[in-house]
Amino acid sequence: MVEPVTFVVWLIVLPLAWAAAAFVTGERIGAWLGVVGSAIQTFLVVWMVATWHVAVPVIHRVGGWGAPLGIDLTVDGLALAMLLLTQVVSLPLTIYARSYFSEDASKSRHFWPLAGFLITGLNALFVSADLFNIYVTLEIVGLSAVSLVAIGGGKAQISAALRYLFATLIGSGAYLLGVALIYGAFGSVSLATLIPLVGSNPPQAFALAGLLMLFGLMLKTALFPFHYWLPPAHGGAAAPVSALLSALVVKASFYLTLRLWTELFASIADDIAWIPALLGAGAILWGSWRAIQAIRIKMLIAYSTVAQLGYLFLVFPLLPGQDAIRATVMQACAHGAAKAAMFAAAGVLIKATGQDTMAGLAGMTGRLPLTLFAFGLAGMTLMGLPPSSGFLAKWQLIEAGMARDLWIIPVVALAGGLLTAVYIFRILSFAFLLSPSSVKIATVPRVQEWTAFALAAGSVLLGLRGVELMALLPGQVP
Amino acid sequence: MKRAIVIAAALVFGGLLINAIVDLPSSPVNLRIAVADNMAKSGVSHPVTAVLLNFRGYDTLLEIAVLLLALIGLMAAGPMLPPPPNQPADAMLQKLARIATPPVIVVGGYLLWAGAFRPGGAFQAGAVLAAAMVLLHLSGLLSAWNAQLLPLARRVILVGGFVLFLCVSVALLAAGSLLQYPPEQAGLLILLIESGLTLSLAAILAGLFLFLSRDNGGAP
Amino acid sequence: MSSELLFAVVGALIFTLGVAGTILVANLLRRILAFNLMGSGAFLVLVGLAQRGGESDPVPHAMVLTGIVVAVAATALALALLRKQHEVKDSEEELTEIDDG
Amino acid sequence: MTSGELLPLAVFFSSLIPGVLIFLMPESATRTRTTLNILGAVVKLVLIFILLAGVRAGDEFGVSFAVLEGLELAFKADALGLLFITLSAVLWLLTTLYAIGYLEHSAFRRRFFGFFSLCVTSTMGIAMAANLFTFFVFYELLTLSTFPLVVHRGTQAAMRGGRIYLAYTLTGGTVLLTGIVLVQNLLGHTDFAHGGVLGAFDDSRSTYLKAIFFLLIAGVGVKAAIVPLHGWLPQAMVAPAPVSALLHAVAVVKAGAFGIVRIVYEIYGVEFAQSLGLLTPLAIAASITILWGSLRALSQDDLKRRLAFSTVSQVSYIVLGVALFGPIGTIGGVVHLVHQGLMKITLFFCAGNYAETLGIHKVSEMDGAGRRMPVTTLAFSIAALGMMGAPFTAGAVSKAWLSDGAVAANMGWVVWVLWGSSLLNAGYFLPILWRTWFRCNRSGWHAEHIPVAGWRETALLLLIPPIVTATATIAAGIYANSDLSPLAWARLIASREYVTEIVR
Repeated sequence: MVEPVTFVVWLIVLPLAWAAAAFVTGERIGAWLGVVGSAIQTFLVVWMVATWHVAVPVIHRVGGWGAPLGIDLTVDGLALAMLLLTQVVSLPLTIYARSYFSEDASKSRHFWPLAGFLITGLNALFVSADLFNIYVTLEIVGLSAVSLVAIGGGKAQISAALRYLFATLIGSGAYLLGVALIYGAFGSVSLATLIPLVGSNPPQAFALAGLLMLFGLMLKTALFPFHYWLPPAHGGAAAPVSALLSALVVKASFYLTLRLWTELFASIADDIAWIPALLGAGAILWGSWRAIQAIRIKMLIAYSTVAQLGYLFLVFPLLPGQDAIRATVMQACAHGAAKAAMFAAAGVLIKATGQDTMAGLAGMTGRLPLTLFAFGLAGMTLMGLPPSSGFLAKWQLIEAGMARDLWIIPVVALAGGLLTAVYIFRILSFAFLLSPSSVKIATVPRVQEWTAFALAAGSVLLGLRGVELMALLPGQVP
Repeated sequence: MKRAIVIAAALVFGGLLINAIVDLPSSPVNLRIAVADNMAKSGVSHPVTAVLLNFRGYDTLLEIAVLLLALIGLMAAGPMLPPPPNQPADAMLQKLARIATPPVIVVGGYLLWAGAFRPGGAFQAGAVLAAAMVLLHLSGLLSAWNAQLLPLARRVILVGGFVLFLCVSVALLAAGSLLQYPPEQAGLLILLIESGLTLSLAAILAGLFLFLSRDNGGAP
Repeated sequence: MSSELLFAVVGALIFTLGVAGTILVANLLRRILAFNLMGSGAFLVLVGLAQRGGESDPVPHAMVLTGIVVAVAATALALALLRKQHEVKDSEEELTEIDDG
Repeated sequence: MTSGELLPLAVFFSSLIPGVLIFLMPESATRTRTTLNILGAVVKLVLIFILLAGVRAGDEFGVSFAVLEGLELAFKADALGLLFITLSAVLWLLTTLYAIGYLEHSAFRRRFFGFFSLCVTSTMGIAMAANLFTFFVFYELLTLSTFPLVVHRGTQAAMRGGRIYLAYTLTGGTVLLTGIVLVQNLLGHTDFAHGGVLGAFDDSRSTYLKAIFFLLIAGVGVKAAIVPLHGWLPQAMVAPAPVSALLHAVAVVKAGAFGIVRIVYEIYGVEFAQSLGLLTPLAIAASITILWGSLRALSQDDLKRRLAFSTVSQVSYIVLGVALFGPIGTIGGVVHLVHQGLMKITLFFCAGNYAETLGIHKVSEMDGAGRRMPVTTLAFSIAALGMMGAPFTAGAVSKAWLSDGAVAANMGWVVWVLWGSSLLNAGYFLPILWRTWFRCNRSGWHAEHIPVAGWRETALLLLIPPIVTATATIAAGIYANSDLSPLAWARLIASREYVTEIVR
């Protein structure tokens, strides 16, 4: 059988290659390179998932040195799930973006290289087993995301990008100091080396490092109340960019939080587990509340991201239980696909109506049924209504909470579902209103409608077949 | 009020930090030994270069990517305002720049070559060359670059070093894993990579300045 | 306190200074400088801690070199965005306005 | 896959596939759309008759898919489910015909018929669900697929109705989900089984089990419109007549009532529910709903609102029957599931005809409508009399079995509730009949027009469905004791839910 680990390297090298090539060749060829590259990556990762059978992580020693001298890449079920999500979501988005930017060369010229670097950073981050290397990948993700927001250089984009950049820089600064302290304490930054070294009573610097790194990552994940930078960035960027950012970028820093929390910092995590859960609950309530009040479509979706990220942190008191990890991975994938679909659909609606307001949606169920259907399906996933993947996530979260008699977690999850319904149906009701037939709408290429729909349908179909994804993660329901 | 709180918090944090640093035990792992043991196989004689280009070469690969994408991001932020009328540069300054440039290039070359056995290497070399370009620009001898219409050659130079590095790392995948140098060719390959990087880094670092310059280099 | 820890401690102080700066300084250019201060502090801690016990460990030196380049990249991007923002004539109230979206 | 697994899926897809295809077709493809609809409905009926024969013979039909580790999407076609399926399938065919006539030349027909098919598909899922999880999946899908129908008119009023509908049903869904997860947490599964699955627990858990019961019933009670959870039903009147017919007779309220039947009989088991003392409160809630709905109906001048409150009252007959311990009450309740459907859909068809043809929306405008539209009014009268429980109608059968069941369960007071309700029904139906037949219209019909070519009365497609259902109402009454009647099937169900022999 082909060793899947070598594919992992390709998942990092390929996007680097097409990013560089796209920079040289320019937008037209660059777009094709991006689409084809993503297609190949998707194929590879699906192959990896299909041939995934080992329970123990597979390690690729870069340079052949091996940790702690060299850098290791580690692929386990969790990383594989995130890799799958990244490729599967970014492929339709590249197709979407190719059409979306087609008439605007000045934007797409820089979109493709930056997108390539972003995907590289994500893939590299998911598999890196070296704290300092993770810092570099974090910077790739952060800086490329900021640059993508700034594309085009409108007023709103630039200010949003600057604010986003400051947030992500504080985050990486804190993380970096944490790495420095850990190196000072143990003399290594390789996770595999560190984890056994962390004894029952690690030095004070270790706890401090843990707090610094986790804070930095939560800031990058825009966990309430550190979410202040997210709505302008995600709500202000071009639709394909917003989709990439909301679906994938925030998940990367969350993935790291989860990984470090359960592996490296397990010894100090239990005492403070209620903090992220509390912030998560706050995120759900505050984000939903702001989404309910929003006037602009994309701002509503952005605040919905703030709220949905809250669910990811609700499980922390249940960690390191495998059922909790399954729940949060399902939520990450559900939200990833659904939110990408929603921003893509919003992009179509905004292009068609020429305005980013809900009032402009009147009558769109008749004019753009496919896009509205996509929006509805994505909304279904976000509300956690069956038979969507969002529902499976909610179901697993509730079960995990009950298994430990932490009733508050199911209660918050259920309440959050209802709040989500309020703002989703608020948009949909606007679309069902009758519009004066005089209103003219611009024609949008069908491919954009269909890619949005494909993502939304995927987020629902995953709900009918969650078994395969969950099979990647170890452990069965107790 | 806010000020007071922040300062107080900072003091507390600093105190904790220093306290944590002071009572650090000696670290259980000591990579110094590991590095020393593998220097022979690394292909260079300077430990830092060995770590940068060989043991942790993967970091360096990604780091160039960061530099490159920062440059692209800078270009993506859109065209700057039309330039103010070029004021003629001081003739004295121009003469000085003309004289200074050749030796600076030599220094760059030396730094690149020295990297193998003492502090130095592609970054230092690239930085020096970039400095020379900035100097030429400031003295009006080198016009600024326009992010919107960038000639193919310049684009190739910007990414060339990185692409070369990437190709070498991938080619070495045949040996089993990414960037796995065969010890005998290691020195040669590293020199190759560093030479490529020197040019690209010089271009990128200079670009970070030249793209932002108000003098738009004769663009329409 | 052993003399070799001096660098690390100074680094800690610089980092703290940078953090305070990022929060307190309103002027964005100064804030960017504060970020650099944070970074330098962290690098100093890394190097300082590395050379406890006599001769120094090359690995953190290499990391710091990498880190510096990353910091340069980030700073360049930040300055470019700041320049651009000044050019499109918008300022803080623009930020808050987006916020209320 | 065996035929036992294939058949339920086929029933399911016979409406799902047309639904999806309709969405893919252009708005203009009217004829293809119609053909698809009818074809799907007919195929579904054929499949169902095969199932009926099989189930009567005692065959098992079921299929399941794993969604997660230990969580299955499971379907089964049993006697109880088939009763609901048959009802929905037959009425779907009639409603589709009616809607084709009703919506001729109106906008968004693709959207309407598409969601219409999805709605029926969800109903099939609810009827064939083999565990609470599957039931919930389709229960929520039904909510989602009916929303676009409720707001179909796209007016602000429609939106308000839609919002209220969602507020009630989604909140109810959340409560239901909570109960379901508790059951899952207790048992590790939520499968339906004759005689219930919770019976195993001893008294120590009884309060906990009572709490779960409350959650489950409150959850489904919203769609069953049990007072005080009925607020959405009158508001949903903003929908077009075919939708109202669907909501009231076929899909939504029936899904709620059906859910209550499943929960009482196949999760708790009626004996166990009785031993927990859960049935009497349920009976009281049902009785209150019956009387309150009828009382409110009296004072409504808007015809559809009056019918809506009548639905609130009538659906709780089913709940009441379930709450009466003993097979006779069960039969009364279960058979009313069908009978109420037949009668109520007739009434809504007729209401739609009055509105479409004469522009009548209020009871006070109905003077002399009987002369103008004799056939429609005849159908209306038959259904109305049935609702009152007049002899030779389906309603009479239901009420007879219910009151006997009440006596058998020695809950004498229920008989009085039934009588009171019949009086109230007469109170709000007889005036309508009086106006339509015996008073003559002076002002003339302000908005008289015939939607499409038909008789002088109204369009043919609007006329046939009510005639069929009205006839069925009488047939179900007169031939109640034949082997093919709904009653016979209800007895079959009861005989499988109870160990004891049915005597009457």
